[in-house]
Amino acid sequence: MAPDQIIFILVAIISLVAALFVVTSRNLIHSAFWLILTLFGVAVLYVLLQAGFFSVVQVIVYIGAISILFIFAVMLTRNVMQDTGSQNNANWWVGALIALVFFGGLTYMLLGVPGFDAKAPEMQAGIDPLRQLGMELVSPDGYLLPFELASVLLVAAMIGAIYVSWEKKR
Amino acid sequence: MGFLSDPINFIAGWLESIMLGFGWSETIVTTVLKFLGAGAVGTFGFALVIFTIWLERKLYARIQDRLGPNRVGPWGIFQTFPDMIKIFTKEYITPDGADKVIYNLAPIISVSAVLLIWAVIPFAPTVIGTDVNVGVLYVVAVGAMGTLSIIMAGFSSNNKYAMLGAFRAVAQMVSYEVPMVLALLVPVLLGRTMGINSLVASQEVWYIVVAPIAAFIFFTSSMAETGRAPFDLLEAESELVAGYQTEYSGLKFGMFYVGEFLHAFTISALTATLFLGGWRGPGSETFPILGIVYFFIKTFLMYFVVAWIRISLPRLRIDQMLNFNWKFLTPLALVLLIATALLEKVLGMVLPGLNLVETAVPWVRAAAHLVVNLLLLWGVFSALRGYQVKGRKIVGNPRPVAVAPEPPASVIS
Amino acid sequence: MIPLSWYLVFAAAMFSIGLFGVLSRKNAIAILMGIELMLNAVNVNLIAFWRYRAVTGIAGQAFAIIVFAVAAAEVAVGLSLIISIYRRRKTVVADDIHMLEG
Amino acid sequence: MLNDWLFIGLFLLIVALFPGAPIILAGLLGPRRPNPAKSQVYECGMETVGETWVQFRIQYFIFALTFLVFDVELVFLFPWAVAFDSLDIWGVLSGVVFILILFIELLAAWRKGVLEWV
Repeated sequence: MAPDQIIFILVAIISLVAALFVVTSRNLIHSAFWLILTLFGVAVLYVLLQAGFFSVVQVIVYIGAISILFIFAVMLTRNVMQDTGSQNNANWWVGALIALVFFGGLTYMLLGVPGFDAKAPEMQAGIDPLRQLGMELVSPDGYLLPFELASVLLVAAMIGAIYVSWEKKR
Repeated sequence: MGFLSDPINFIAGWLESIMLGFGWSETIVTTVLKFLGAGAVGTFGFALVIFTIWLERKLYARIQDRLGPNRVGPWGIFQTFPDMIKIFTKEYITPDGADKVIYNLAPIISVSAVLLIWAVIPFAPTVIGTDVNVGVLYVVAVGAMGTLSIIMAGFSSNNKYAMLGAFRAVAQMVSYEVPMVLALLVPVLLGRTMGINSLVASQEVWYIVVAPIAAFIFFTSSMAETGRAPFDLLEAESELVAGYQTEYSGLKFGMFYVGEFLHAFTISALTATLFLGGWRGPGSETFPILGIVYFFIKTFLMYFVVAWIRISLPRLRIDQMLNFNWKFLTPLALVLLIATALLEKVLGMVLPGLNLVETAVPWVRAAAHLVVNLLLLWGVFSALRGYQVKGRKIVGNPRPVAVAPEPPASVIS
Repeated sequence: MIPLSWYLVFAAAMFSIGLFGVLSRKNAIAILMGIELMLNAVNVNLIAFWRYRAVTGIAGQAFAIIVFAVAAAEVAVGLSLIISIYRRRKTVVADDIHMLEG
Repeated sequence: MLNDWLFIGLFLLIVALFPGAPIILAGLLGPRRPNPAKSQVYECGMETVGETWVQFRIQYFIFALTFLVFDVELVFLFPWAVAFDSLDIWGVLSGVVFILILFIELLAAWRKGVLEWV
């Protein structure tokens, strides 16, 4: 096996196991830390996909911001911490069944996709995906509208979130 | 000759030829070499701390008109070693109810999050760990891991003070990351690249001349990220016990300390690289060893400034600190970014038409940027003048102090 | 060289785990974590398809960026809602939150 | 490209080892005499009062939230800055509009009084 395949398998196993802990751990803070490990594994996969930009963005956005927000939220809703019982609801096995069936079905369907086992084409020298991305994101024929809309969406989300959670003490 | 001008690559080439002589495959040789390189950079960064701790203590003492460490070795230069031995033989005390794994991981991550930055810092044009094409964002990402280590330490200690300290620390680090990223965008915009080595190569004129405000914002906000005075209110000894490190003892505490010193040195290196031209200097392209010398001169200059600020300024209050960030640095950085982008585009359209001499172009560009920066600064200061504190506002009168009653006459006689 | 199928299967597995989390967790914050896992699985797919199928194009990357933005917005609003509900009702258990019932 | 990241991967190992090894070593060298009083949680010498999970201010959460939104948007300005040379004036202007949206965001938070430490 080629070295990159070994790295992939290791990283994939670690992230999947961590992901399993995310959904089964009894302590929610531990869930959040496992989530960080999973997200880090995904960042490594991005590196293997030669998308270095997305790898660092994954670390900055997910590990640096989103997971911290999760940890803060868990700590703010504090009586959760004393809740040491099972964090899964009574019919969790239905969920497990659905997830398994979903995974099986998805894999079965994927097997039929043409080019399932495709090898990656060589990156052409001289084309910098990053520069291309920057150009396309602000060109009107490219992704200008989604890009600006995403930013407006974030503004709306932030204002909404602050409005919902912020109560100034008087 | 090859050895004198570029010893590190010379040794690397020599090792490579030896290993290829063993009949090893190309991949293994590359990996081993990279491993050795990584080890060298790591060792170097770690060894540096030993020196900077002494340097900072000495500086601290001299500025306060004391002697500082002066017994162990000449000028007390070996003082750190006895300290190290002492901290090595201390007992670890793990508090009850601590979350063991996370508790022990936190100091490790705290140091590694700083050491990782050294992977992308160029010492000389050819002496660099790795020049990833997203180097600047990599630095930001590694900083995010530092925040994580603090929250891990605070959570796992099972202590109110540690927890409160961690919350404060995270609020501060997270807030100051916004102007830091904004300020980093300016050199990226000027250099059209995110690779740190390419950024250094693009500095025909040092970016501190082209974008002094960005340099100031970056320097200030990364100082806040290190969490040292005047931004040390996240571990203010007199107020919060010791912040998130309260429950740490022995070398685990020492590692937080090491991380802090290393971070201070690292931000000086980053400022020197991004804004002071890094290894640039006369003759550094032909003789990379000169580049290393220039790099360290600039870095230690910045480090002196960091230490000087730490020694001289009193601690900020948390509201002052957050106001300074959100109401001054962030809007300023946003305006600066807009101004730089527009000016850069205008210059890009105007400059080719002027038929200037090849060498003059970067200087004209720098001058234009400098003028805009100064104008911006003037505008900011005239806007701020309205908020100047003019005399002290009297909030309340001091309450009468309890006066000792007159002693009875019998005692006197 | 890693074949495309590995990434797809990995993403499918991660998506299923996230789905399991969403279906089985009691706590609303944990449900959001499950959603994060699912979004990440989608992103892995997008980048993998970009790398293996359309490396000269940009669509995969642009979509991934939108997913990042949407994930951030979702977490921001979702967690704020949960915290706001917690402050009024003192609960974060999704089953106990039924304010919209008639 | 992958070679660049190989270095960082190896560096990650080394960097975990460097602080990790001395910590383990010091654990072996140092004494270990725990007693119940010693391993109590430090609370300025008092007995621990109540739970560790005291109620925290919502403000910390709000700062993290503001940071998250800013961070996501700023990160996507970096490709724009890298591609600056190949942009026409409209490309630059749309980037500027993006930054202005960020500015509006900041002003909105300011107006709402979120940035005030109370």
